[in-house]
Formats: sequence, structure tokens, C-alpha cells
Amino acid sequence: MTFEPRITAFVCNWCTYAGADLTGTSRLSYAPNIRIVKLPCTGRIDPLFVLKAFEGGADAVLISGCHPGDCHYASGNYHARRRWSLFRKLLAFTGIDENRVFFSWVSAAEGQKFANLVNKVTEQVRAAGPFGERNLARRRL
Amino acid sequence: MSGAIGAMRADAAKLLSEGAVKLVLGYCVRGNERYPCFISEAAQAEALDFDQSCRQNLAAYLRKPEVRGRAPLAVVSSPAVCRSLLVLSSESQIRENEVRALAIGPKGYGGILGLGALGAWLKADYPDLVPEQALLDRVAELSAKTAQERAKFWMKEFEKCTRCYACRAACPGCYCERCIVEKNMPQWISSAAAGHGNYAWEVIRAFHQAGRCTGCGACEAACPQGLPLMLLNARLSQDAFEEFGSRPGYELEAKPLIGSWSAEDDGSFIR
Amino acid sequence: MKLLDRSKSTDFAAALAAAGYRVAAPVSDGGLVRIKEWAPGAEIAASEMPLNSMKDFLFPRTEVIGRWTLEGDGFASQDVRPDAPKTAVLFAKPCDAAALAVLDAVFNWDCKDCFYNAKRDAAAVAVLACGSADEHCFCTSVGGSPGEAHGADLLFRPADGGLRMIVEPLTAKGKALADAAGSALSEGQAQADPIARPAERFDPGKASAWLASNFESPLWKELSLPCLGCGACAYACPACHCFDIQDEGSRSESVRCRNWDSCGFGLFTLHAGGHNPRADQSARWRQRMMHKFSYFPQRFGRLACTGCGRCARLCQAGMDIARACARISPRENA
Amino acid sequence: MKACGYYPGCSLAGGGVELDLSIREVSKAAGVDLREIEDWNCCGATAAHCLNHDLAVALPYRVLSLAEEQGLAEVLAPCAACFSRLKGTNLRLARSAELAGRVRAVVGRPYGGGVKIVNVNEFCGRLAAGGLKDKLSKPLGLKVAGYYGCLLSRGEGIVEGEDPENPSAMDAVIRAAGCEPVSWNFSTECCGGGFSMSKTEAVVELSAAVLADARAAGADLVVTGCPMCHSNLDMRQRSMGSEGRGMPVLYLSELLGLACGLKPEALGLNRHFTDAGPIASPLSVRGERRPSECGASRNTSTPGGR
Amino acid sequence: MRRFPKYVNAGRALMARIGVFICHCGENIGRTVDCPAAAAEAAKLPGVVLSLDYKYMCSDPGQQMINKAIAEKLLTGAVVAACSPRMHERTFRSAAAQAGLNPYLLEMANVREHCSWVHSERAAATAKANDLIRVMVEKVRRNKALFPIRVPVEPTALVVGGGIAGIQAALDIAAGGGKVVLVERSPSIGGHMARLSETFPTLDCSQCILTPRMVEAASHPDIRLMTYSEVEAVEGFVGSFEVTVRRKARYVDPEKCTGCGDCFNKCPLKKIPSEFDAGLGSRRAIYVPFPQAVPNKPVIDAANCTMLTKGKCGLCAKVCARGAIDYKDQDRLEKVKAGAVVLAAGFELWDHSAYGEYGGGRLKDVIDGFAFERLASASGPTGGEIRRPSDGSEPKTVVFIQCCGSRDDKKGKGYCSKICCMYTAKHAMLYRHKVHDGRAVVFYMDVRAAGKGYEEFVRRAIEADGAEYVRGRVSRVYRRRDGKLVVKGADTLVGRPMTVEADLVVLADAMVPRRGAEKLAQLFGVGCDTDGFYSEAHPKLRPVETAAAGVFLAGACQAPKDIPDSVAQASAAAAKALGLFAKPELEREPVIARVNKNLCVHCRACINACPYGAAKDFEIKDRAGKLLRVVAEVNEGLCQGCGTCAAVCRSNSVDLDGFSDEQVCAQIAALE
Repeated sequence: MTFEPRITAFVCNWCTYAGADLTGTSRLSYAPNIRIVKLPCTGRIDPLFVLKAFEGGADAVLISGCHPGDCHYASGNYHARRRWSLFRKLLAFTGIDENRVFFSWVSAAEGQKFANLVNKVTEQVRAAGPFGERNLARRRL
Repeated sequence: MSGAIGAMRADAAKLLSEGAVKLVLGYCVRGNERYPCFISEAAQAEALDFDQSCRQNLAAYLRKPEVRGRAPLAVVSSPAVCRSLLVLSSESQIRENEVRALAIGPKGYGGILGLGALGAWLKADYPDLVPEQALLDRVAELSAKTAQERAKFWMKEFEKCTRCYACRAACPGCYCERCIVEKNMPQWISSAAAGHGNYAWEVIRAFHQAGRCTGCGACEAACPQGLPLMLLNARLSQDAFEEFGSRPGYELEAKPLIGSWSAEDDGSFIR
Repeated sequence: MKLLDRSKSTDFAAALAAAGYRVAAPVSDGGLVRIKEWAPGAEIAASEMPLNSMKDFLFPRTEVIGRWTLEGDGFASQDVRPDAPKTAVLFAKPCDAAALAVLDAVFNWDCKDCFYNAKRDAAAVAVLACGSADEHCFCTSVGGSPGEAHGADLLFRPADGGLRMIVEPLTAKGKALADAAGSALSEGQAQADPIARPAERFDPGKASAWLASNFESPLWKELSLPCLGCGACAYACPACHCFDIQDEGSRSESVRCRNWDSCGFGLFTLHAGGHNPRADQSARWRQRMMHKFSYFPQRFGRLACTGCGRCARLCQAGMDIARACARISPRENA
Repeated sequence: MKACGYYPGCSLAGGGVELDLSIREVSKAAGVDLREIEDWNCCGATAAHCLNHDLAVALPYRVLSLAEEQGLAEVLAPCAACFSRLKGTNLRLARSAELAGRVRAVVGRPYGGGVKIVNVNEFCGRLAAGGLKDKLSKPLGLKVAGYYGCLLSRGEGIVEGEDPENPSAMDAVIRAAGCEPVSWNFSTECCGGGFSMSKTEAVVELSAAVLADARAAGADLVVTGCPMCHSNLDMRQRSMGSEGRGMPVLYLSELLGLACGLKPEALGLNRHFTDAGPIASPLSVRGERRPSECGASRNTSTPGGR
Repeated sequence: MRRFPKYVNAGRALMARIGVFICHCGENIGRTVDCPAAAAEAAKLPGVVLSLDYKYMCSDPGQQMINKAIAEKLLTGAVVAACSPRMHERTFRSAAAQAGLNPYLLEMANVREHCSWVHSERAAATAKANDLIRVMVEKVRRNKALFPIRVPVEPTALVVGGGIAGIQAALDIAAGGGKVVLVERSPSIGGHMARLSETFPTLDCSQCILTPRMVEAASHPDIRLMTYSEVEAVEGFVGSFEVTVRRKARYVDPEKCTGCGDCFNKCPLKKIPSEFDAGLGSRRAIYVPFPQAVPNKPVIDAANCTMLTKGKCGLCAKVCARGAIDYKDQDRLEKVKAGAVVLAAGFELWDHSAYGEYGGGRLKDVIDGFAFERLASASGPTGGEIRRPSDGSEPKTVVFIQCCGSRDDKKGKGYCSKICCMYTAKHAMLYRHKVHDGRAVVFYMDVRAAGKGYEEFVRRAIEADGAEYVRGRVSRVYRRRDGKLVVKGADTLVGRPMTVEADLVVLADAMVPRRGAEKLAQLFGVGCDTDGFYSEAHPKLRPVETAAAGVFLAGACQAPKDIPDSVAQASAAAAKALGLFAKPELEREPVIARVNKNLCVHCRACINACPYGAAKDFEIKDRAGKLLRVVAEVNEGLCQGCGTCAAVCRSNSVDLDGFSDEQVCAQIAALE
């Protein structure tokens, strides 16, 4: 059986969620490996949400929100950007590298970009293989 | 150094005898070890000592109600402790009239300094407190390895953690009333001393110090299991400095690194 | 007499492993010595005081004691059996072995704790008498001795200036260990080395008596001032046995864990409603002293401290239970 | 300022020789040691960037690299075009590491970017305020129109500290020479520049308008720092109507030299097409100048001949 | 009055009873997702007591199905697996509310836009649909009943700025039954419009149409004017702002003053340039800015009055029969309560001294549009005769240069100021009407005359009034000895440079935000664009609102606008304010953050991070009023629910209703 990556996505309500809606209304297709968890804003995403996703066995996590300057809440995405720019390096330093955590800005108008993004991420994770044993954050009890 | 220590003892005695402070937090020597000690009478000031082996960060005591209840306090403060005091001040944990520093470091004794004066002392004598080169070399060495090798390294290290939280106790930045490891509904971080819980604890503990860690090394020194916690802290401090110019603990009032932003922040990692 | 050449320590471990034992021994690990599961190639540091006590093998820091899975609209309980392989603990410290009596008592006084007992029953403990002691050792102050082997199944006595050990099986389990060792042991004669003699620093009886009538002493606040409230002392202690039960798991499975806990933590006695009867660190530190030297003796007739000194040895804040006892019950001629 | 690097460039060896002479004279008077860059080459002038953008950077790059190698932290480029090319190259190299790498590979020399380029206005300003301060013994008492043209007034990051529409760097020098800077409208108008040869009639018209406005503003003479401007304003007067003729055009450094009492011929005053005599009359240059001879020989010489 | 519908099991249910409703959306979902199989799968989930699928869940029968299930099965939560919640969440939540289930206990699983429409393989799509439904069931199990946040509304609007936009907004709000406080920083309302001579495209007299409105505003019983006043501080939020207004010292008691004018006729300081007349005329140290000022009561200019600066003079006090002059007057701070705010801070003209080529502001006869308006105005310094400032002569050639500072991102502003084409045409026209033998030359880049009657107006200026329109830029303006302004430019249509010898040059300077506008915006939590104009909440759909709830925009503070556009936007802002006032209370989405004050250690991370200033210090005191500790608190009225505070809180003492840690973690765990 081929490896089907499990990708958990945390997206903001106003841009990326709407962008993903547009992908749907435009009937663009993409890999069915992604599961979206909707939050009001990327600023809401706690670093622990990402660890929780890995704890539950996700092969990768995608975080996506509004482009800089477009945040519905004015600056949530800027807060998120600073937080993730450091946290992703800490993750990489502890062994969870850039094949496992992805970041993107997708606006409500970028349906095609969302489809491409999901496809690219899915491909990259598929190539990287199952996280499984290498996943330090995986629940083992 | 002995002159510096004498001056520091004299100042401590003076503050106590004048009633300017009720308690002096300092270090004493017992055998080969350096331990925190608490002086409440001028006559005891002779017990105070200081050298580079004093790794405990006395600023951590400022979260103890038993200690805070005896304010005004004076704290024997190495440069790292001074920085911690400033971080605590910028996070509204301590106030000017509550705590004074008996500032002392490799370049000598800086006198009795209020929080407002610490920044100037640090900037003059210790403007570039960065992690030691040996530590940075270890960080670089580990960073140069593959993700898989790093994962293996940390899995082995984190496995040792017993979750005694000595690191948390030793760190002045860990002053939360309720630590996230104590948060349930939902269980925020698994409390079992195993795999994912240990990983989440170590990583989140380090991340909570992003832009706040002053590099004192007390956490690593306190860890009974010898975990290389400073590797995490140093790497984060390095990233925070390189990306955002973060130098915590040099200003009395500073915006938190995580919790502020700039339109110029790096976004190249975002697709 | 049966002898073990110190150089054959690993052979002994290997022989036991070959005989089906899980072997636990003090092993040097990156400059630190831990009692951990021995694996071929690991260097045994027989006479070192390890960071941890052998408690880890009988009462591990985290132990799964229950498991449920989601089935249909309900949960099904899974059978969780104690993970208790036949274990040989080599070169344990006399103070660690002495602590077994504390653990035995607490895990058996009302219900019999199957997880502890299974491991206890499956473990054979071989103690190495101490030829040296450091400034933190105080077994002699709490009724112990570096040369005794209470609770152990086999005693090694250092001999010939540390080159050999005289092997004395004390129980059937101990004899089985010696038998399984095969050629690692030899027959011969050796001169036993002198045993360490750490100073007696306080009188435990007086300490207990003082504690019983000084719950409200102002001394608690003073003594506890340096304590920052971590669990390092309790976790290193061979006799501490407090634990917390936590359920965690996923959508489809729930796991019940027993994790170590420490009376030094604020959370330890925090009530659901927010009240904490031990509101500050002095109350928590007092509890630790009281438990070891007053409450436990009252209930079980023995101290819950065996004088290993680990707590003081690793405490960054300089908290020292023996110094505290000496403060409240100085020996008259000490 | 005791020593300063010196990049004369081609025009100072040719058509702009008076600028070279006067710069060297006033520097000497001020005690400044001009150290000419050894083995310098053409800056590329207006020609290079029309042909090849990399070449337009590579030529000044070599000059800058030599200067750096020869330990010259600061280089005076009196010719306005040379100044613009050299300083513009510094700017471009700083903005693009990629370009810097490419040019470095082509030229085959390193350059760290550490050579500061100074123009004639800045240089004279410094001398006037520095080494010549006590030597400006001959206040000239003239009304002077400071003419900047394009290259000494414009270029973001190149000409610094100037309002491109209302530059003022020359004012202090003019005042130091005991003269009064006039307020006029054409200080930054175009003289016609490089169309001198190809479209002479346009240059004559434009330059005449500049001179006429200077005259209307009451100027006794025009000073400039640019050899191109100088040649247009000075040499083309003969083709102009009366509105343009007879207006002496000096280099700023010449004005400074005169105010120091240096000999007019040493400064090159006798080499101009338009008689500078009235200016230097007390020093009587008039008799030593032979316009027809000079004119003939100079018409055949082309700038940038090295 | 019953404030909340009586919900069944409104609080957290001890035992979840969740209904799952899966929509086929005709074929839209059903074609790709096996809906009956998904329903069967959902039925197995813990807590799910009912799982149905139906052709069109959003149809009446579909909604009936949900209603019936809620009532009969006593549901504690519902998941509708259908289209995007952006499509129908409101529909289904109202349906749930009708049936007695708190609407926030219903969630939608997006199995159409995020599943059936983007995947084609049936098994994979069905598996994903199962996951999405499970995620939502796990969330709903932890949803709390939420109730819209109700804020009492103070039916008073604070209008900042007394120009035409502010006046219009004030009049419309007052006409609609609201009360208005109109704050204006200068001594009179009227703004720039009062300075205009005539207005395009009708050429009706500006004062004639404006002054009645000014008087109406001043005399309206529900409008309170606060002139010579500025906003100092703002507290509170939509529905109940509390605004501190600085009432600057006038030194003239408006109650006593009759506006007789004795004081300013006697004031010996006559040469103070009049701001109103763009410096072309002068005023005294005690003055009314212009004769039709409202209120028509003078103020003393403290910077120039010698009595106030040196303690010498006192003439005005001597001549004032009413004793209205008070040299000891001081600034006062006054608090105003308001439910809504209209910002009409207006604009000013860009300072053209950056254009050195046009004289850099040094040439007296190079003037801006306002100066020309004052020259052309019958009430202006020249009595409506066009005279050039330098020598008072009548200019025979006037050059108008458009886009001075506009459409020039190098020296000026990148944007088009929108009104300059029109007012330049008007100026050319007025000039030609007044100076029949005069020549009006207009240099333009493009003529942008989009508006009712605008293009016709420009054509009239060119064809009927003979304005010479030259397409091209002016490269230089300089003054010749003889006083002529030489304008050198290019006519790009014929491709030739051209020179005009003019007597007067009028620059159509760009419109820029008022100085200090940014500070005002900060006080109200309103954003500014890069040029400093106020940011609207959405450029298309919410052009009058701002990111700060209850703060609306009117006029040129938002972007360059002409009078009709400003008035239209002012009326729109008034409608928005009146809409707020229509109900005694305001309902807001209850997705807001909350601080657990027991856990908060007051590190102030959330307070620093909150983009709305909603997180604030909160002092916990005992009964005796002794301060125990300080913690953070979230102001319900200001919080917009982004959750940034929750993510920056290290101790997780802040949580977000509707997206709580517990809910999100359950969703993540449901994907395991």
C-alpha cells in the first residue's frame, strides 16, 4: 500500500479558509490528504497545536493565513509570522525539519494557489516518507 | 575580586543596618559548592561570597511569596542576574522600589544599583553578553547534522528527563502561577515522563524563553539528569538575535519579542 | 569464599543477562553514573553513587496501569499486566536496599499494589558495601550502615584494596544470582576492605520528637527559604513514593499512568476549588521533613530516609535534609 | 585633510587642463598632498553606459579597486562626469552583491567598497574652510553666478546634501573668495552637455540662455566645476549673440586660487577662450593670452584621449 | 422582557446528545461523498444520538428535520455536514435557535467546498468527509452556549471635524433623532468649503450654500458645537465611548460676547497673516476667522496677543462693553459620552516647497489653489478681483499647473488627488470671467473629469471660456528680473518644449491628510494607509466603517474627495451611526477572549499583543479597596476575537470562546 501522508492544516477563517472555499467553488482538485482545522486567525495558533498534531501522528502540519497587511484583525498574521519564524527553527533543531512544518499565505482570492499548495506539500511529505518512528512528538504510551 | 567582594559585603551590611532593605539574597560557599543564602542582619554579611561558579540565578527567588513578602530586597547580581531582573521588570513582575541589585561581575563590583541603573551598568561593562563560544560551537555542530541525527540526539537526551522541573524552578523567567504542564482540560502537555510529553515540555519550555532567556545557565546547572538545556536556549537566543536583534535584559522597559512584530520581519519561510 | 574480580563485573552482568535476567547496574553515561538497564558494552561503575536510585526499577517514573479502547458506543478495558521481567540489580547501594523496606511497607499496607509487588518479586538485589562516603552521606545518622545489606539478596564486600569483591548470597534469589554467574565468579580467599564510616550528624529519635511538637515552628520558614520547589530531591530519593494518576490518550484510546509526584510541587495539594492547604514552600518542605521523620515512623515504625544524601547532593539551592535535622536535633557530643 | 587621492580623468589632461592646474595649485597652497591614483583608467564617461551596463561599472570599479589597494580612503574626482561615474559605481555595488560579484570576476580585482569620492565643490568648500582659511588674502569683490549644471546638482545618493533644484555648495566658496553669489534662475539649467559636437546649435542656444540669465542677475562672471559645462559656456561664446558674449567663465578652483593671490597663468586663466582679464586685471593676464593659437590647437583635441 | 431564548441544555451538557445532519446538496456532495455511509459512520461516534442524511439540508424540509430532531431528541449539539459555513452557518444556526438550541452549539462540517468539489475519488472523499464530521462532532461536544454580547448604546454621536462632511453628518444624525457633539479645532465650523469662492460644476457660491447649513448646525437643539476644541483621549468602545475633549482657551466668554466686533476693530495688531485667506489677507490678534463664522464670537490668538505674551495692551478688554474678555482663561478638559464616532478630519494641501523647480515656495506669485479661491472670492482680501500677491497688479497671463505633488511618487504622492482637474478648470473659468483679456494656460497630465456634469464643465472652460489646455509637465518656473514668471514646459501633444511668460502661477497641490490626523486615528484605534489617509474596514463593502467598531469616516480624511462625495459619505456615516442608535443595545458576536484571573501573572504579553487595546490591566482589590494584585482583563466591547492573546499567553490563562484550547485540541485529537 502506498504511503498516504496525513497533513493537519491550521488556517485562518478570513483568508485561507475562504481561499480553500474558492478552490471548491472553482472546482479545482487537490490531494485529499489534508484536514483543515479552522481558527479565527493565524495569531490564535498556539505552538502546542502543532505538537498536538504530531502527537496524534500527523506526518506534517500546514499553517496558512492572510498575506501581510491583509489580516482581518490587523496584525494577527504578523504575530504569527514572528512566532513561527523562531519556533520552526527550534523544531528543526530538535529534529522536526522543514519537510514536516509548512507555512503559507493564501488569500481569499487564491483558490488556485491553495490547490497548488496542498498538492506540493502532499508531494513533499510523500517523498519524505512517514514520520512514524522519527517523530519525537508522537504519543508513545 | 576580593576587594569587590569586600565592597559588596559592606554595601549589604549598610543596606541592612540602615533598614533600606530587609533581606539580602546572595551566595555563600559550603565545601566546594556555592549556594544561595539569605541575609537579614548586617552582621551576617561576611557570609556573602561570589565567584564565577555561582550559577544559580537569584532572580528566580523573586517569584517566591516568602521572599517577596520581605521586600525591599537586595540581590547579589551577576550580569546575567541583572539581565533577568530587567526582564522581570519589563514584564511587570518587579518594581523599582522593591528590588535593588548588588551588581558584581568579572570586571568588579558595580555598587548598589536600582533597576533603572542596571541597563547602564550592563551596557558599559557587559554590552555583548552572548553564549560562550564553546556552547555556540556545540550548537553549530548539532545544527550541521541531519534532521534525523538531531532527532536521535534529542530523543536520547529527552528520554532522561524525569520531569522534576528543576529547570523550571531554577529559571527566573518561569514565574507562572500555573505552569502549562499543570494545565489539563485539555491536558496541555502529557505529564508522563516519556516521549511526547518530554519533547513537548522541553521544546515549549525553551520556546517560552524566546526573547527572554538571559543565558544564565541556571536551568542546565539545576538539571539532575544533565540534560543539555543550554543548547536549546542558546540556539533560540541566537536566532532571536540574528532575526530580530533581540537582546533581552538590557532595558528597563521592552516590548516582548513574542507578542510584538514588525512589518519587516522575515517572511521568506512562508510560501 | 566466592569472589568477583572487579574487572569481571561486566562478565557477571553478561552472564546474568544470558541467564535471562534484565540486568540493572550503575553505568557511566556521558560522565554521569546512572543505574540503568545494562547492555553489552556499557561500562559498569560499581562503587559510584549513581544519580538515581534503584527505585526506578520497582516504581518507575511513569507506569501504564490501565488502558481502555473505544468500542462501539462504549469503552472496553484492556488487560494491563505489570511489566515485571526477572531483574537483577547489581551493585546497589546499601542505603538503596534499605529503602526497599519503606517502599514495601507503603505499597502493601492496605491493598497490595500489584505493579510494585510484581516488580519487587521479580527483582534480585545485589548490594555492594561502601568503601567510601562523601560529605553528603549520612546513613549512620538514620540507623543504617555502609556495610549492611538489609533488604538485599546478595552482598558484595570490597576486598583486596578494591580489586575484588567477596560475594555473599543472602537469600535464595541471591544464591540464584551467584549460580547464574558461572565463571564470572571464582573461589578463593581475599582480605575484606574497611567499610566507610560517615559521621553521625544527628539523632533521629530526637528529630522525630522535635517534629512531633513543632509543626508551627518559625524555623520552617527560615530553613525553607532557599527551596525553589522542584521535585529533584523526591525523584532522586530511594524512599520517596508519592505518585499522581493521570489519564490521557486519544480519541479512541485512553491510558492511565502512574507518574512520580513530589510534595515539593505547589500542585501537589492544590484543591479543585483553588484552595491550597500547603500554600507556600515552607509548608511543603515541612511536609517532606515531617513525612520522613515523623508521620512515616508513626505509621510504619521506621524512618522514610536512609541517608543516601542524593537530595542534598543535587540540590542547586543547597537544601540539605541532614543539616536541617542536625539543626533541630544536634547530637550532644557531635 | 593632509592627503587626498586624486583622479584627474581624461578631460583634465585635455580640454579641462585649467581645472587640473588650479586644483593642484590650490591644494598645494592649502598643504594638501594630492596623490594621483597610479595606473588609472577612463571612468567610461557618457560612452560606456550607452554600450554596456556592466562595462560602465567595470571601468570605475578598476579605478576604485586601485585606489583602495593604494590605500586611498578618499579620492577627489574634479571632473563632474568622473565624479558621477565613480560615486554611482560605489552606490550600485553596495546595492547589488550580485553585480559586485560579476564585475569583480570580470575585472579580476577585489574592491571592498571603502573609497569615498569627493567632487570639486565639496573639495573647494573644504579647502576654503580649512587649509586656505588664512590664505585668502585677495578678496575679489565680484558678483559671481555659481553654475552647477546637471552632474553637480543631481543624482540621488550621488550629490549629497544638496537640493537638486536649488543647490548651494558653491556659495560658501564664492563668499570665501570675497565675492557675492548672485541669486539667479539658471544655476541648474542644462548647458547642452555632450551635444557640443553633434548638435552645436542647440548647445549654443542653451548655453547662451544660461549666460544671459547670469548677466541679467548682475553677475561679473560664472564659475563652474564641470569641464563639459565650462567648455560649452566658454568656448561657444563666439557663436552666441550679444546676450551670451563676453562673460568670463572660471572654474571654482580658479576663483579660489585668485583669492589666494596665486598667479593667474599658474591657474590656467590664460587658457580660456573668453577673456578672463577683467577679473584678473590687477594681475594682468590679458597680454599673455593668444586666443587664436590656443583655439586652433584645442579645437582639434578631443576630451578623453587617454 | 425576556433577554435570551430559553435554550434546552444551554450550558455544557453532562452527556452529549449530538445530531449529525449530512446534506447531499442535490448531487453536489452526494456524487462524490457516500452520504448514507457517512451518516452511518457518524452514528457510531460517541455522543451522537442521531445521524441523518438528506437531499437539501438548507431547504425548508431540511431545516424542519433539524428542528424536529433538536426538539425530539433533546439535542445538546448539532453538526451539519454540508457546504461552507461561510454559506449557510447563519441559516442553520438560526434554525437551531428557533428549535431552542443555542446557535453556538451548532457547527458545520465543510464537506462540499473542502471535499466533494475538490476530490473526485469517492472512497477518499468519503473518508475525508468522515474525518471532517468527526472533527466537528468532537468540537461540538465541547462547545459552550454563547450569548451575543450586549452593549448599551448611548444615542449620541461624536463628530470630529466641522467641515462640510462633519456638518452634514451632524445634521443627518440629528435629523434622524440622534444627539450630536461636533468637535472642531478651529474657532469656527465651515472648514475648507467656507474658503471657496464658487463650486464646480455649477459655479454656485460656496458660502451661499454652506452658511445656512452652518447656522442650522449651530442652532439645532440636538447638536452641540465644541469649536476651538480637540480630542484629547478616548476610552470605551462602540456604544459607549468616553471622549475627553480639550476646550482651548478662547479668552472671550462666548456667553457674554455679543459678537459686536468692537474688540477686533480696536486691536492694534493688524498684520497677522490670516490663515483663512491663505496668508493673502491679515487679521488681528483677537479675531473671528471670517465674517460668517459660526459661532460668530472672537478668540484671542495667544501666540500673538501682546497682553498674553508681554502683559501689555489690554485694549480689547477696555472696549468690550460686556466684559467678555478674560485674559486668565485656560484650557479645560471635558468628557463626552458617545455611542458612535464620525471622523471627518478633512485634508490640507500638500506643501509645494518640495518642488524647487516651481520656486520651492519662495516665489510670491506662485500660489496654491486655496489662495486663488480667496483671490476670486467676493469676500476675499481683494474683494474678488484677481490681483497677484507680489505687486497687486492684475495678472494678464495665469498658468495653472495640475498634479503638483499628485501622481508623483518621487517627490510627492503616488495617488491622484481627484478634485484638482475640476477646480483648475473652475479657476481658469473664473479668471477668464473676471479678466476678459487675460490668458489662462493649464498644464495637465490627464483630465480626469469623471462625475455628473464634470466633463461638460471642463469642456466649457476650454471651449466657451477659452482656457488653453496644454498636455504636458512644467519643468521650471522662474522669476525674471522684470517680474515675469517664466514657465518652461513641454507640450507633449505637439512634441515641443514651450515657454509661457506668466504673471501668476497657480499650483494644483495634492490633497493630503491633515497634520495630526494620524494621532487622532490612533486615539480611536483607526488605521491609516501609507499616505496617512484613514483606512476603511473594507475598500468596497465597508467604505464608511473602520476597523474600530462604531467609528465611521466621512469626507477627505479617508481619501481625496470633492464636496458631493464628502457629503454623500457623511450621510452614509450618519446612517451607520443612526443604525447603531436604532436599538437600545448592541449585539456582538460572542467570540471573544477571556482571562482566567486566578492564573494570570500579569506578564502583559497579551496586553502588548492585542491589536485592539482590548486586553488591559485589571486591579484586584479586597473589600477595603486594598490592591491585591494586578492581572490582565479583556474588554468585551473592544475584543474582536482574533485569539492572538491566547497564543502569546505562556501560562494559557487566556482562552478564546468558540475556539477554546479544549475545542481545538479535541479537533486535533479527532484526526488521530
